[in-house]
Amino acid sequence: MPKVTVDNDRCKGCEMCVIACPKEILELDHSITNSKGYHPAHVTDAGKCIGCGSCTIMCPDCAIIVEVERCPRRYS
Amino acid sequence: MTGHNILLAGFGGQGILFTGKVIAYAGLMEGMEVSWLPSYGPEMRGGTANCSVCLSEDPIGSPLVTEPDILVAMNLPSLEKFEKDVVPGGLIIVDSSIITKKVARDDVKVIYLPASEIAEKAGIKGAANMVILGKLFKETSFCTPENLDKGLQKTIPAKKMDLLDKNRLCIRLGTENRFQNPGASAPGFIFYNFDSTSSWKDPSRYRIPASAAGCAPGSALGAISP
Amino acid sequence: MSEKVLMKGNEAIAEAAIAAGCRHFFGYPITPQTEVAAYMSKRMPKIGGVYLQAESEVASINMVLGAGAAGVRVMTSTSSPGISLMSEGISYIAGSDVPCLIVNVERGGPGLGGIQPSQSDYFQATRATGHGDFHMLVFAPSTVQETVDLISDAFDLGDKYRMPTMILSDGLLGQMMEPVVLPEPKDPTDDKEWSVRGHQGKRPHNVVNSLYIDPAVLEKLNFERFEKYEKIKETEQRAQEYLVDDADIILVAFGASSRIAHSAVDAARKQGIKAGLIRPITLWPFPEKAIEKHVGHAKAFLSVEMNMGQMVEDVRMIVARRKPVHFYGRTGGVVPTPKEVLQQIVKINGGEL
Amino acid sequence: MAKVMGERPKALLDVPLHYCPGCTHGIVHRLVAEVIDELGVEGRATGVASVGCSVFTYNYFGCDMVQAPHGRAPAVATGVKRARPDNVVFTYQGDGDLAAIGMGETVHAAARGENIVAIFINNAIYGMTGGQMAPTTLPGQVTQTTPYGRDPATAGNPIRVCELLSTVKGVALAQRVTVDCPKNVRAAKKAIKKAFEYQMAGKGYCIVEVVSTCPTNWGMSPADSIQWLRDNMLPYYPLGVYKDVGEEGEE
Repeated sequence: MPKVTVDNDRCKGCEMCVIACPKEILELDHSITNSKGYHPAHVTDAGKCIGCGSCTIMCPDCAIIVEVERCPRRYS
Repeated sequence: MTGHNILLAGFGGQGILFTGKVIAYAGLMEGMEVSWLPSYGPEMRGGTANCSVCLSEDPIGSPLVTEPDILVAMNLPSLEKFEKDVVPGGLIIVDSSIITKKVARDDVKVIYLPASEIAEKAGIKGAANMVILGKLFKETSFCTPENLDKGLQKTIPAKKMDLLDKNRLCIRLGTENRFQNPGASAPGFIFYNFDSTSSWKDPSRYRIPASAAGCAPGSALGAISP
Repeated sequence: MSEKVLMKGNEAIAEAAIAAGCRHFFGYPITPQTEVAAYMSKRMPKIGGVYLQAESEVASINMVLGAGAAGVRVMTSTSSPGISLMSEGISYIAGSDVPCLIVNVERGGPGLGGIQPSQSDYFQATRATGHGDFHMLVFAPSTVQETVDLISDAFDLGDKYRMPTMILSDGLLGQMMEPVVLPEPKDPTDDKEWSVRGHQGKRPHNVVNSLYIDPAVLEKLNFERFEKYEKIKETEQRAQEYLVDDADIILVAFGASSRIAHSAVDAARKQGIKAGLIRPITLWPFPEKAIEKHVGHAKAFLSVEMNMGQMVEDVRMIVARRKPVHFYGRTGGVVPTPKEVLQQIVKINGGEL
Repeated sequence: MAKVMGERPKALLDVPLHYCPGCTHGIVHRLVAEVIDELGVEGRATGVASVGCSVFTYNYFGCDMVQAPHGRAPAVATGVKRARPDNVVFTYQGDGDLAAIGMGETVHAAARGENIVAIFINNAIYGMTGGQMAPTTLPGQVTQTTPYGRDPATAGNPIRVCELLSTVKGVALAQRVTVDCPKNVRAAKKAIKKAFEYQMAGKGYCIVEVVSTCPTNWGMSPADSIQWLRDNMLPYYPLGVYKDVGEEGEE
């Protein structure tokens, strides 16, 4: 199962990953406010993640990494 | 040897700056302090060209000659503009083929030399500047003949070295006394009544090197100036 | 030692820079300095150097910034209006501590002004070449030979202090020919460890920059730069004194006008007037010490300039009302004559001024 | 876990970016850094930062950096490249820097075929100074200095930089990309990589124009900005390759 890790300190809560996620399993975690005052993104249903990497590709702050068994072909 | 403040003036294409450079280089060869300063800017392309040359035993102050002891005038506007600036007792050399007007002052020595015609008759049109240089050299002995020739060689660009002998010839023509009228009226006033029919125009009489004699009339020696 | 040759001031500037190891020239044509660029365009390709005619003075000074930041000896040359255009880049260069050589072959101003010799960029060179607190080392040669000699020093000192240096010449010195002996070629070391040239994975990245958002940081850097300037003021002042030890009237003049002042001093001496000349060779730092040394015995000072009175302010600052400081200048491209200057000396001597 | 996606490229220093949330500068920074990593040129790369939001790029890229005066990055890059021809030199410029104050330097660096890469961020607005009209601001677009919308009759028309530069001999690559979705981000990276490769092959001036967003000064959320970009920017600034000299180079 792919694993999505958000760096809560670097995330600015811009939601670029949220709109990019084809499975719509990312949203801002309003229970957390980071040191810069942002609510970082988090995965709502890890089981649905297909490991496509869209979230990390669209992240302007290098705040998301996605670990997968095998890299999707599209991600070069 | 004393120094000279020389002003050469005329119009573009007459080799004014080139002549000044030869004088400056000859002075350098002579071991003098020298400076050469051209007029620059649009006037170079329009009408007048002039240059200041200082030769001195001492370091040169202002390189801009405002009170020349030698004025070379190669066109009328230059003569009219600078005649009054020449120091009393100074020398004015006028190219009388181009300037028919006479110098009004009587406290300077004036040489009327039909330099353009001399050069043209010798088949080296446009080398009036070198004829005048020969005269200036003859009158002032500002350097040795050897150093004058060295100055000439230093100044002619390598690409135009084939014109060296023609320039030498014109300088020599300028030094010839026969081109001046010894019976000039005013004291220190030398006037040459140039007679276009006189036999001097035969170049062979002046041991002109073959290279020069063979050169077609109108060959642009004046274009030597860099 | 090489042969004495007759060289135009502008061409000598170029050849001297090459001898000093400069292989990068960026410029834009403007009278009366164009011969520098023309000479460089001829020579650089033959010695593996870079000559580039930029699209403007604005571009050329920024190319200088780039090449200087990359650690090479680099220069540009222009004339007065061009320096105005370059002033932005010069400020950035100073703020980034990048050494380079800027040559100003001055012409008359303001505006498009004229093309004849002038010294009206003294303030611009020594006070306010661009925005912000900074200085350049400014050298004012008075002969073609001295121009050649100072260019080598300007490059060396620019590298030593990591700052822009300027040769303040003018149309007269640029256009005139005088005998020069060119210096032996130098091969400066290419080892500026602060420069950008690719870190090769061996060090953290270098940043050549003049932006400091934090006022405290910027202030500290400016303080440090001015400490350096103070050191330079102490060690790099240069002036030539001529007949000043017994002089009653001391002329102060730099560059082309110093030559005229020199002639005027000689003429005054012939009349029995004890005149002398202090010739600043560095305009920044201004040779305060040379002036101060003679305030005691001089009866009056006369600043001779080709402008409406710029350096005279520095002279007055040092003399500080202890002695009268007079000014004589011509402007707009008119070069004063020794006779005019002599008249001033005579008037001062006779108490008329 | 065999593969990790989204790890910070080595050429992008591990410092927080100062950009506003959702600003696409961050994406482009990462792409440039990834290309530098993939080509293995960080050790011989020099970047030139411009003036505007991207001025601080010198804090982010791991290669040597110079910060240029406003608009002068192409001239500064020219100086660096001529002094160190073996260096891989790129500028990173916004639209105000490149297309307004620096248009002269840009066109002439291009015409010289200067071997540099320009990464050009077009977001139709001045960001750093708080949202004024840029040379690329669209007709009718409201900015701080076009409060009634840009009226071309008085404020002029937006400049299409890639189209303009495509006519200039000396340009090896002029390509417009965007980073609104993962697919386009991948395409953008490909273009940037090609530009760097062209420089290394000595082909000439390369510009990659990235149609970008400015959520803060557009006054929209990052998500809405992306949609606005698609609806308004891309019709005026069509994506595509405007010039590519290809393998053979220019005739």
